[in-house]
Amino acid sequence: MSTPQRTWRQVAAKVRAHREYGAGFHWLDLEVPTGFAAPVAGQFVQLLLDFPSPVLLPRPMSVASASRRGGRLRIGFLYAPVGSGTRALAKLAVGDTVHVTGPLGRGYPLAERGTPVLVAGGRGVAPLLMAADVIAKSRRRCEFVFGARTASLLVGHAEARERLARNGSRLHVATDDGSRGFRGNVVQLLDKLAGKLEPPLVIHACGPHGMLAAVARWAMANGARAHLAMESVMACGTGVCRGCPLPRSNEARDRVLAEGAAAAALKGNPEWAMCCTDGPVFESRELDWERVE
Amino acid sequence: MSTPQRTWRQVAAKVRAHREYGAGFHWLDLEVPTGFAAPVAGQFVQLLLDFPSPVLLPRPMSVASASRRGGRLRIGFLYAPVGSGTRALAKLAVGDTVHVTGPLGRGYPLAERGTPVLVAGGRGVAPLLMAADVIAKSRRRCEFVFGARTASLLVGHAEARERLARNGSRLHVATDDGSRGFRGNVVQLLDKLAGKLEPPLVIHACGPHGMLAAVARWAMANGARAHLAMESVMACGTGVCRGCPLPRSNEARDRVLAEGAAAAALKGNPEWAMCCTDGPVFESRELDWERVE
Amino acid sequence: MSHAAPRRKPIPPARVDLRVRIGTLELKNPILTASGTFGYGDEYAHVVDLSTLGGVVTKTVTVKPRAGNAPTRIAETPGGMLNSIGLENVGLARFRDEKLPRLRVLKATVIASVGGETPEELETLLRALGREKGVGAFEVNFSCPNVAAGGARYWADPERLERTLARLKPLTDRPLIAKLSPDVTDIRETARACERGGADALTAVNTFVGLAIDLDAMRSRLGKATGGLSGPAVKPLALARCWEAAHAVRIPVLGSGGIASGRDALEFVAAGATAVQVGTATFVEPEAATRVLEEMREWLGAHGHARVTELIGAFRAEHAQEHAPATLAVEERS
Amino acid sequence: MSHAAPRRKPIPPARVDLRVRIGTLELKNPILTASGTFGYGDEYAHVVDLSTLGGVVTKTVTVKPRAGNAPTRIAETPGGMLNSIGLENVGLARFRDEKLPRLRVLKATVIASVGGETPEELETLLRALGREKGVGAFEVNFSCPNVAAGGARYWADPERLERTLARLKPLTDRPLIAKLSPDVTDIRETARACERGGADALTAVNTFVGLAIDLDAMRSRLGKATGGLSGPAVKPLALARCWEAAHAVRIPVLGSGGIASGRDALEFVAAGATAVQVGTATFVEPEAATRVLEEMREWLGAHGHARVTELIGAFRAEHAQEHAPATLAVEERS
Ligand SMILES: Cc1cc2nc3c(=O)[nH]c(=O)nc-3n(C[C@H](O)[C@H](O)[C@H](O)COP(=O)(O)OP(=O)(O)OC[C@H]3O[C@@H](n4cnc5c(N)ncnc54)[C@H](O)[C@@H]3O)c2cc1C
Ligand SMILES: Cc1cc2nc3c(=O)[nH]c(=O)nc-3n(C[C@H](O)[C@H](O)[C@H](O)COP(=O)(O)OP(=O)(O)OC[C@H]3O[C@@H](n4cnc5c(N)ncnc54)[C@H](O)[C@@H]3O)c2cc1C
Ligand SMILES: Cc1cc2nc3c(=O)[nH]c(=O)nc-3n(C[C@H](O)[C@H](O)[C@H](O)COP(=O)(O)O)c2cc1C
Ligand SMILES: Cc1cc2nc3c(=O)[nH]c(=O)nc-3n(C[C@H](O)[C@H](O)[C@H](O)COP(=O)(O)O)c2cc1C
Ligand code: FES
Ligand code: FES
Repeated sequence: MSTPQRTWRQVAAKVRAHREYGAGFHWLDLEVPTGFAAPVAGQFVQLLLDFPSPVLLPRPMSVASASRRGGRLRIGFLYAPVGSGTRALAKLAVGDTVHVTGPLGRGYPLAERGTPVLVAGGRGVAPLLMAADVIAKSRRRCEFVFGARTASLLVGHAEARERLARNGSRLHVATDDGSRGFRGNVVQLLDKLAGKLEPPLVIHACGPHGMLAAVARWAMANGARAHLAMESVMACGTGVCRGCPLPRSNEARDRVLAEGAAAAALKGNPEWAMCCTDGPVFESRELDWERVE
Repeated sequence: MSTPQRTWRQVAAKVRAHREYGAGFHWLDLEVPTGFAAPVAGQFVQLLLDFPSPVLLPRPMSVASASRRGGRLRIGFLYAPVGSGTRALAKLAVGDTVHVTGPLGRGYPLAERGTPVLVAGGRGVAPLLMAADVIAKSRRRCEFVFGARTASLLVGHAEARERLARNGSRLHVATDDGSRGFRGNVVQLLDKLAGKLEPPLVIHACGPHGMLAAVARWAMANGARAHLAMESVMACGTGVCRGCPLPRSNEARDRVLAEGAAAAALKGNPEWAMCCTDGPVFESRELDWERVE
Repeated sequence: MSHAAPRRKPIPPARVDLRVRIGTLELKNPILTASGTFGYGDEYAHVVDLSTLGGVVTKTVTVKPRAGNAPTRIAETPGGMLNSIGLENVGLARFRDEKLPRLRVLKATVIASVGGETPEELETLLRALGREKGVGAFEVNFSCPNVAAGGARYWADPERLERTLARLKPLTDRPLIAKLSPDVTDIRETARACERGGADALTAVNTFVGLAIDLDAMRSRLGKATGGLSGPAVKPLALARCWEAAHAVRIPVLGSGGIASGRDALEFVAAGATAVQVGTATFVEPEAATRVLEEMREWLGAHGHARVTELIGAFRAEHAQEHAPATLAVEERS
Repeated sequence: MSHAAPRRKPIPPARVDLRVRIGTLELKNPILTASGTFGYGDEYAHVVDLSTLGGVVTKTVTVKPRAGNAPTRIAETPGGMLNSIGLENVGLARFRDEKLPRLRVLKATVIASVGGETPEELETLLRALGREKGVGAFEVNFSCPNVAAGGARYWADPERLERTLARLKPLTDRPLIAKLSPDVTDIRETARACERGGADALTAVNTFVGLAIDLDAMRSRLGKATGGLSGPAVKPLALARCWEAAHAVRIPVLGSGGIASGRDALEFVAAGATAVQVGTATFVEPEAATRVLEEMREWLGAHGHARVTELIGAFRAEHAQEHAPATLAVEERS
């Protein structure tokens, strides 16, 4: 995985665009000052409302786009207002200030050799929109598998299609109720597509943990590599609070124990990986999917 | 004093106007639904931001205007963003919701016989702008004494002048530094004016407690009645928390003790008056000005 | 990310049975107003129909009227508020002669809160009020943080609690509820002492001792140095104490501390509370108790609970600790 | 409405002397990072120059590495957060061999936090680290609410504290700081016990035990039932405990709990703290400790204090109580 560590900073960013994105989602564009490192797809930031804020902690949010306009870095987010923090976020107006700590964590290893297959479930599409962009820019193709319960929840569907069209990548849609595309879940669709794709497959996925576990199991059973973007409740986002554990697989645990000090930048905990610094993107073999909640 | 008790309610109001008012002050106009009783000058409301709010308790605010437009009641407030609550208030946009509990407390007894003299210090002008309105509507005249440290802090000066002009009332200005009007404080100016006014004088005042104490003492020494709008940190605003005590004068204490049950709607505390229900407007003889903080 | 409990069939909220029992007293529902935050009940009668609430816990009364502490009495802090009222109240005589008759007219289930600096004062109160018409139960305030004498620390002694309750018990035929302070090393000890002494129920908890300093004036933001913290900020702390107390005794527990929604109330019920009290939330929203009640009813209906009593103590701390050996035998492995 | 203290002539903030003394250790200034909220210090070295802080209190280490508790470990609550980390740490050996050398390079004043389930474990730790280069002092964590054994309740016993400290004292020539739990009936007792046992300073306080329930799943919002509450919500409570502890002992006290600004820090100093620790605020703002330090310096300069030590304990609770007779003799008067 790409490991741009210890380059994060906290900066004051300005809201440059903020709009409804369908199905209750919002798109937020922030302009960050110079000195903020360019994020990699799969990395996240901690978003903190300006004082006085109704919530205490910053909220982790995947970067969904990163672009430069006139020398200034803009980063985009796709989010759903689900609780106090994101609902307060939804009130931001263009010109308002937000504090951004990032880029944080390890992103997708998009350069890994093989056929890239991006698998998105619901709002998990956010980092994969950015991944698709990066792949397009490097003039490679990818397969983009996008699933949701029903057609109206395929948020960012149009955006994905547009970004993918640029380089001949393909969008494959699955809905549980069959209201668009394949009737079934993304793993069933993946299973159907896989035979037609050139191995080895390198899957980059984001979505609910249940879906990611299924993708991980499929990958391990089918000899593919899979990189899964995980979530956890977080406090610091930077590795110090030890608040965001994910269960390591036995294999990973034994490796950490064997490597000792060298593993995971001196913080290696053989039992638990930290979502924020060991992840949020993990290869399927790193985690114990039985114990992922 | 006018005692419109137990008519208060909590309602959801809409922001209809919100603008800068000079010297860092803001003017806020809210439209309240029917069922909300018309406030009397000197009464206040508790303003509560919609969820999620960065502060817990509502903030007490004097009503600075009340008018009907197309059957709907609009109430106006003049406030300074001094802390988290009022700074959050300052972010309200037209159309936003604010929760209003009121009208609360006892207002100025504007009908009391005598020559009405309104004395405003700084942002204390808010309820007196409304009082001037009411007096104007009843086709009576008043003297309006308005003081501040310096001319630029005479917030609402133009508004006061305009409202007063309607019925031949007069505006008298005092600034500590002499940058406008009389050089000195409002009590000195009051003292200078008093001789020219027809007794008995009935003073209605609002401003810093130090100023109000001086006005009260002047009134007691000069045989005038004075009604002073006081402040206190508050929680409930409705008399139940017992959180907003002001020290009663010996005279008032003895009266409460003698009247017992009948005094102050069964809640009479001989030692302390509650700002929210016994006030916020108190006649000068009700309080012990030595102990007012 | 959480494993949902098995789904039940929703039932109409209006059909949810909310009745609970505190000793011999049956409450219409588990939502009460907390002492000191709802006056003597009548102040809010024009906005809240008191007869629809589970009960109204009146402001703590003492034998003699108290004027309360000097200003300032209130200071807001993040997510909460400090108060230093100092038990301002009208005193026993006026409470009995003026307040109680009004509450009877309003058809409120009255829980009279009484406070004393000594066991003797409490005896005087119970002797005077113990068989008074219109009092459903007594809450004994063993936990006021804002008085110089007879406050939370004085009553933090389990033996004193036990002895005092044993003396009060014969003085009334109504349930006795002991209101506990959270500021103790182990609330299970004070809780059990009250049970032994004969309390019919406990209230957990009163406010937490706190301090806020005005730096510029270099004095407390309150008139007295410290005050009692209440509101959403203390909810996690109050809930932990309520849970511990409820598991230490067999008598019912009433939860108090930061309750502002139906979910908050149900968290306390799940932790073991039979009823709950809404305090500071009423300052924010006068009709808070009514809303909390309706939200509770809705949630129970939507989750298919026919009776609120099904949920009392439903929270069990069976957590997936088996995956988390506290000490990793790293040396032995590597 | 408050009476301002007499005005002094402002002095340039850069000239304010911020040095304070904890036993034999002199700190550049009173601002430290709190244990468990700043890792082992090096994680933030690219944004905070550790050498400018008063000190870095490292994550509590235990004899053996600990993997910590199962998820979920964090739950935000109004104005605060619950954590149930469970003392995840790299263990004594790696702390000494890998972490300490890095901190020496970064020129941080290191206060090593140590924790144990028994007095013996603490002895092992102090024997191994007691004379280690690069450790300025030790903070003994007698107050972790999140471990099954050797947590806050185990250490709430004054006698155990005294005996344990007396055994640890000879094992090091560095100051020993005892970190206390707020969850006790009377913190003055645990504070005095530590002083008697030989502690050179106290830290008041660690987190407060709290609980948050996920109703839908009917389980704790944390992996373990309860967690420790920190953040602005607890500041008034922590400040009250710090004030009480500071007035009960002669040794210096370090304040901790909800500190997020220079004013917050100075409130603790005024209450009697010689230094303070910034914890949860760092999660909100990585450079919080630096900002708190600068704000403290500015305030002291603006208020004409040449030395921060002038302000230690400046808050006195002399309040205008004389106007507020607690009990009004109404009967006698009327
Ligand atoms: C690495 C990472 C990347 C993320 N990227 C995105 C994104 O691109 N778009 C997006 O909409 N959301 C994203 N999230 C989730 C987002 O952080 C949460 O929705 C947000 O924190 C909820 O805050 P709140 O105050 O609105 O809700 P709260 O009131 O705090 O909680 C509402 C619900 O969200 C759950 N929740 C709270 N915090 C988290 C969390 N950190 N992770 C998962 N669930 C949580 C709660 O358990 C609760 O069920 C991401 C989370 C992580 C860890
Ligand atoms: C009856 C009444 C009428 C009022 N009318 C007006 C008005 O018309 N316009 C206006 O601008 N303000 C008015 N106030 C004052 C206003 O309520 C406070 O400015 C406000 O509560 C401060 O809230 P905050 O969160 O912004 O500040 P905080 O952060 O809470 O405090 C900032 C400063 O204000 C002080 N303060 C806090 N609450 C009060 C209070 N209730 N009274 C006095 N000082 C307080 C604090 O001690 C502190 O010094 C009135 C107050 C009362 C009691
Ligand atoms: C202003 C105020 C006054 C209070 N007075 C009393 C009282 O007289 N007797 C009592 O037992 N509790 C009193 N309490 C405590 C409340 O009844 C309640 O237990 C506590 O505030 C916690 O609940 P809350 O967070 O819902 O307010 C008072 C609380 C407040 C805020
Ligand atoms: C995530 C987290 C981990 C903590 N770990 C420790 C610890 O290992 N040892 C310790 O003594 N205190 C620990 N604490 C307590 C803090 O050091 C501090 O005393 C407490 O959080 C109160 O301060 P705050 O409100 O500024 O965070 C921890 C606190 C948090 C929030
Ligand atoms: S969120 Fe703090 S370690 Fe991951
Ligand atoms: S603010 Fe509650 S009694 Fe006045």
